[in-house]
Amino acid sequence: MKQVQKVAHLIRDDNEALDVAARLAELFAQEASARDRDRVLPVAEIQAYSASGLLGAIVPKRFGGAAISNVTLSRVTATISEADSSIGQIPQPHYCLVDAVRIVGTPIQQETFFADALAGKLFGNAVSEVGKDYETSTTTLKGSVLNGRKFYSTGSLFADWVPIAAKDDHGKAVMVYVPAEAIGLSVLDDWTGMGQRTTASGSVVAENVEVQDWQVLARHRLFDEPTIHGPFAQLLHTAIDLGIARAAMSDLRDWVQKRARPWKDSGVNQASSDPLTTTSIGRMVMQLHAAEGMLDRAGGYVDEASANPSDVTVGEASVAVAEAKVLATELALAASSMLFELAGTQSSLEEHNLARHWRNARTHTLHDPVRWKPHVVGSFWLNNALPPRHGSV
Amino acid sequence: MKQVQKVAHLIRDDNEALDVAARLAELFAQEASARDRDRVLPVAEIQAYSASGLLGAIVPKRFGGAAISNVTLSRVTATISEADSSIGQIPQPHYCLVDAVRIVGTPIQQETFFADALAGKLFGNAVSEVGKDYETSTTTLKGSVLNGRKFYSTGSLFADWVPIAAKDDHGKAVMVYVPAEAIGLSVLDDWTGMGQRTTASGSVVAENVEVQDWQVLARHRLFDEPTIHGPFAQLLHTAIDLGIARAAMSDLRDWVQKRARPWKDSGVNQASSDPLTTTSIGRMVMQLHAAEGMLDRAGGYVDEASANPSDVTVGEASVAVAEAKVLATELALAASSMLFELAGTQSSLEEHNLARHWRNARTHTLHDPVRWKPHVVGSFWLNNALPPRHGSV
Amino acid sequence: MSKSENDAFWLDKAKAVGADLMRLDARRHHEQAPPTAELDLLKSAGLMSLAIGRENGGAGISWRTVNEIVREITAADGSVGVLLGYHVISVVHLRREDPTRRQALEREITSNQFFLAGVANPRDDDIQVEPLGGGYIFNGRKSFCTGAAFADRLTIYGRMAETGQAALAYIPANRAGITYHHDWDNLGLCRTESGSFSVENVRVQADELTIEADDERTASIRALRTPVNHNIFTNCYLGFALGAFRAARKYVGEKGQGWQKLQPAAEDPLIVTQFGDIWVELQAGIALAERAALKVGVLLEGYPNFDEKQRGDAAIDVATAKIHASRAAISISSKIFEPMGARSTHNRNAFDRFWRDSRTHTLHDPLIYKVFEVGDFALNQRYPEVGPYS
Amino acid sequence: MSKSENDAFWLDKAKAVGADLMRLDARRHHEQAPPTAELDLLKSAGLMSLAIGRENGGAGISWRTVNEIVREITAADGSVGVLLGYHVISVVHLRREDPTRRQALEREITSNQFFLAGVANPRDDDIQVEPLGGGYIFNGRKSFCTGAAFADRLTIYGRMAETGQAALAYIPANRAGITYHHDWDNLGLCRTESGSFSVENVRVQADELTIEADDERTASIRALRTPVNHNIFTNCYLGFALGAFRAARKYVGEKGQGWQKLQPAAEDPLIVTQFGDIWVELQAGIALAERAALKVGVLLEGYPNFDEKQRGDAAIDVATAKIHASRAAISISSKIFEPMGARSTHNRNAFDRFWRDSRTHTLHDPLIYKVFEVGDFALNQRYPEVGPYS
Repeated sequence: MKQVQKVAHLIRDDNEALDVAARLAELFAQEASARDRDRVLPVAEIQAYSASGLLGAIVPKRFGGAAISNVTLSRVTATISEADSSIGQIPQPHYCLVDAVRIVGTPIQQETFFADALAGKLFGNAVSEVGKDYETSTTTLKGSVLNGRKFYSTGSLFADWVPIAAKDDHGKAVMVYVPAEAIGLSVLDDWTGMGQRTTASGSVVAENVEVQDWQVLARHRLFDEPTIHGPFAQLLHTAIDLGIARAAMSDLRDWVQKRARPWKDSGVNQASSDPLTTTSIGRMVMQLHAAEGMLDRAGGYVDEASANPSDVTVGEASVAVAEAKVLATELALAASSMLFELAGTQSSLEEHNLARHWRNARTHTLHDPVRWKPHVVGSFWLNNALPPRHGSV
Repeated sequence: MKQVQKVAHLIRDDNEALDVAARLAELFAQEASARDRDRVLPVAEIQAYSASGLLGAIVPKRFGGAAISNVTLSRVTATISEADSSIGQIPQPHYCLVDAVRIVGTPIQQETFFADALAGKLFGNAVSEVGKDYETSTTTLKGSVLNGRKFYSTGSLFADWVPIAAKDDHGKAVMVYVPAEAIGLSVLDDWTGMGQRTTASGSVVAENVEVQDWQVLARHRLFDEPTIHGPFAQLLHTAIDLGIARAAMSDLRDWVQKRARPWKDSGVNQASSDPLTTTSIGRMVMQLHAAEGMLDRAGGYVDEASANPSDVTVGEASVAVAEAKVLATELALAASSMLFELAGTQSSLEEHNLARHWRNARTHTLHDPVRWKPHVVGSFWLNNALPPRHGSV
Repeated sequence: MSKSENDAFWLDKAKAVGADLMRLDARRHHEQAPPTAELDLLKSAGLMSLAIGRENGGAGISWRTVNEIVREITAADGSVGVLLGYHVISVVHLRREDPTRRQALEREITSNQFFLAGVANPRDDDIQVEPLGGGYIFNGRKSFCTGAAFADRLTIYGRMAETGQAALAYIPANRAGITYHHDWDNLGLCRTESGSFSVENVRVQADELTIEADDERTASIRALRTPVNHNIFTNCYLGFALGAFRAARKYVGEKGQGWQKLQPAAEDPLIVTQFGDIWVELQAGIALAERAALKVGVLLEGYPNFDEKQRGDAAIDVATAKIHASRAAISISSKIFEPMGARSTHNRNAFDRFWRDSRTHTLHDPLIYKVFEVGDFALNQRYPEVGPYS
Repeated sequence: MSKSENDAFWLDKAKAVGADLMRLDARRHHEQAPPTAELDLLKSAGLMSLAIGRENGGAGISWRTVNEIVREITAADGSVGVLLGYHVISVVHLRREDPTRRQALEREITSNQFFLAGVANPRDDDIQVEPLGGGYIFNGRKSFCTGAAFADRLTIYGRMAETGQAALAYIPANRAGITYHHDWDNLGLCRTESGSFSVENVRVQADELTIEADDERTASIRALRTPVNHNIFTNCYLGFALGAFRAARKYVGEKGQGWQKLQPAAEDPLIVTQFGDIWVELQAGIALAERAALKVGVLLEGYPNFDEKQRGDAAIDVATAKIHASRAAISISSKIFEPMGARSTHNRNAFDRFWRDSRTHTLHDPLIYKVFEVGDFALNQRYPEVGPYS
């Protein structure tokens, strides 16, 4: 079994998690723009995140964790994402795959992985394959040997554990938790998306990686049975979008207060007093507060489904998360574009790098298509139809 | 002093208020469409409302009331308004002018009016004048004699007390609580708005009405000092809009499930399975849940400002209510119009009277102009500017 | 694009009729009484022969100006504009007749200023036609018969009981056996009497009937239907929006209230920008509708010879304009209240008529499937198939 | 409206240039290198004399087709289209010169296919002109000098130090004393080099200088400015949107993924309706822009004789189109990603260029004040006053 070497602070409860996130956010915000511009990976920042104990804060209490609620975890994610949305996204797979251990992990998996999470170890992920879906995936676990090639593997470059989705000898979906230093495992720094540039979402290649039985998690059970795995993942994505929206609006406030020039016909001597400007801003502020409320509401449903999983509670959680996701998506896109309109011509200078909010929003909100989410919401409200169970709702 | 003759049930707490409202709503919904169509005033319904004890539920505990929260009162109002938005609006001035007694009433006013509210007596209102504003108002209290003409006096036709806004001998704004049977007071059934048709929002005429000192409330203090009078009134208006939106969506659900025909090109055999329909509905459901969250949020701010009134808490409450109002307004208008698009051609037959939701929404949302609300919200967020203090925010 | 003198002359004439219509009491819009006085105004201005060529005594104006006139009349009076629109549609579809008969009918319309109503709801199919003697006999019932109750001539669409062929009768509206049920009771277009009627053993002479053959002319007439009809509908929707806009402009100028101490209302910056947004939405609709009318005009000039590309391009332009106009009409007719304020809801103003009319007619066929149709062209470069709604 | 043969010829030619531009690597859009190869493509097709009459060797096409060509080139390459647009603007404003000199300059442009850049940001006012000998001397610095770094001829706007009159020099771009700072580093239009330049003791001959007099021609030229410039800008915005739409259509057809098992992506009903909505928004912009171009064309033909009503109507139509096009460009260039999906964000595609270009140029002047301007016309029937942005 792997030796635990890292040491992290132990977070005791939800309030502490929020405080820690706020402190980290202050730190992460400072160089976020520069990291994005120069595509510098946030190495020290992820170390700080790891040391803060946030990676272990969802571990169940009987394993020594704080078992913070999903409402809290989504707020933590939004706070971090406001400071640097790439850093907000890096631990998203971590939380999903640590929570998966809670749901379907074996006793030995729970003991090992929870201890590692509490120690500040990061779990990455390797699921997507170019041009393939779940059924056509070519990543296989034959006996004890794993082979495959994944891309968009957010966080894996920093990870201590790289959970890799594969099919086993029986054709069942499994998740193989591979240590980063395993022989045959390569993690490539080849992510070149136009936004979320420093998420280290590169490729993962497994060539004849030797695996032991205890490393194999019964992934199929996460979807065969009603579990929060899908809505949980989407909840955190929603929080990231909300964080991006907040970041854009925070820059908007700074610019309008300090830099924007009043328009010659406005009859006011400060851009921030122009009612046509404040009206546009006010509309976005309402959307922001609505989206925040919807994120909390969705977190509450996920908490309920986590405590009492059933077809109905999990379905309701998926629907509530889908609702929040659509609002957060639209707000993030609108705020990051409107920012320029109110901040004025100078805001388009590359030196200010304000476009990163739009690039981040546009890239991250495509993670799964929003276009079918209103259908899922409408079908549930109208026909009581439960949504399909997979990672995208 | 006036004799209390009515007897009403005594509501004990917030939960009971919500239960009572739900029961009343079921009753009120049955003939709502017919009352609107034939412009039949809801006489029996207002009697039932009065007997239920809801009129006294906001009375402070030391006067024997349940002092239900503003969150609860706004939910009660939304529930009643969903059933019949005219009935939802009729007691809106009642709550405002009973709460005004709590804020600036004299001991004798508090004792008398709270007892009456608990007994199920209804307070109307008479504030607006045609083509006049606060400064040009011609309603005067000279010595003990009141004269003036008001319109849009919602609820006064049913009222036991008609509070009338006037200027006293010193030019100060006062509210004179006149008994409905007072000599010289006429309440006219002349309201002909295109929506909210059965709110009995007619004219009130006072001709040499004799008044005693104790009936005169120091209205100016409601705005000179920081009080929740403005945001409280707007909170209830918001709840009415939300109720209208819910009513429209409830009819939408019925129609799409039971009556709408699938479109020939849809490839489905039930309109309710058409993804283009469910997608449109889903978008509105999200807005509904967001608006509900925003109403609760606003109610929370009003509760806080009510407990700890100050420039800041009252300003924050005004802003939060303005945010909720804009979302509820837009949803009520969108839902009541989209209803037809998804329900199909038959829905436009007058016999179904589905247009009442749009007429109600369009009429009620004009009560105070929404167009400056985003400015109020934006100015506060951007410049920390507190909103002006009056009944419209 | 500049207009010919003749087109300008007719447009001015129509605007004068519109001004006369506006002078009538707004409250009549909610009444169910037939718009006899209004139709008389149109007839005495000669508007029944708008879509007829000069050679047959008609206005001889471009299809684009015909549409503009429908829009103007609709802006003045929604029900009357829609009636004129349907009349124009009936006139255009007389192209189904052979040239000699078409000429005779057009001259008859011109000289008598006949008002036509057509009865052909493609989703119903419930009038049976049987031969009797040298003529035919019609039996059945129809709904949504806009204007039929006060038309001079009716086009009735039926189906031959034996062969299943479509058969169109063009007959006087007072022919024995026709009963109007006066059951139109919808939220908008109150005075169009778009209710149902029934025909009981109605006799139609052989020379009053056209049986659709499987020939080029029938195919061309079918291909014309949606572009022509929806182009007119689009201009009705824009007429509702234009009427709403003008009513709001007038009201705000005369009675509007600015926020707080901002006076006059017309200088409240948020009222001004609300009007700016309404203007952009309205003008985009008009620009699209005019562009579509030019393309439909090409089809009408070419009839019966136009190709699939011409028809497809026209159909897409018409559908694009109809989508925008539907949304604009519903949105503008509701938005106007916001700058006007609470007092504008008094029933004496009847300002809800624009929304009621828009909301009623835009239900003709589902908007989202028009978006789908246009999207299928935009993405897959497929023209819509010729059908009753496409 | 049908096009003349000559207009159609030039449009086809421009589309061929557009196709050539599209064959270049998309990633070049993010580079700061000058678009030399691209401008050469335009020059060898003769596009530098688009807006010049046939009598002076130019294309002699309508103003509407000039605009359509700017739109097409912008759809193919945002920076290049904007450069062409500014060039056209500079050419149009040569109308300030007396007829003989204008003819000579236009012929020079035609025969040499000179690329012009104009330097006149109305919010700056920082180039001073002083007489020296028989000529003049220019000193100062300007920002937002789109294309100046690789122009053949420059129009430099300065102010006479003594009289305060505006003075325009039209000179070769390599005149001694002109320094380009190559400091354009903005989020979009990367290859337009819209940075700053300075002039240090630049000598201008008397016959190279036009001093604005207080006469009718100057007033007319000033009145033309916003309608002409904003009409071109509008078509640049529509070009960004059109480019985005076309790129998305191609990508979805080739690589799109439908939801769940829906394949191909182009049959996913929600993808199809997304394209339908994009199409309606785009076409409304195009229809408004073309309508505006017809009105501006009237001004250009009438120059210097047009009246306030003609100018006002043109200005309002242009502003209306610009508002819609600004919103459409920003919205469409962002929406296209949704049907394309996550993988489309790979930097190799550079699909963000349409949004970057839109977002950058639409900041030229604040949109909401255009809405105010249009609203002031819609509500109060006031035409915008002639000014640098209106």
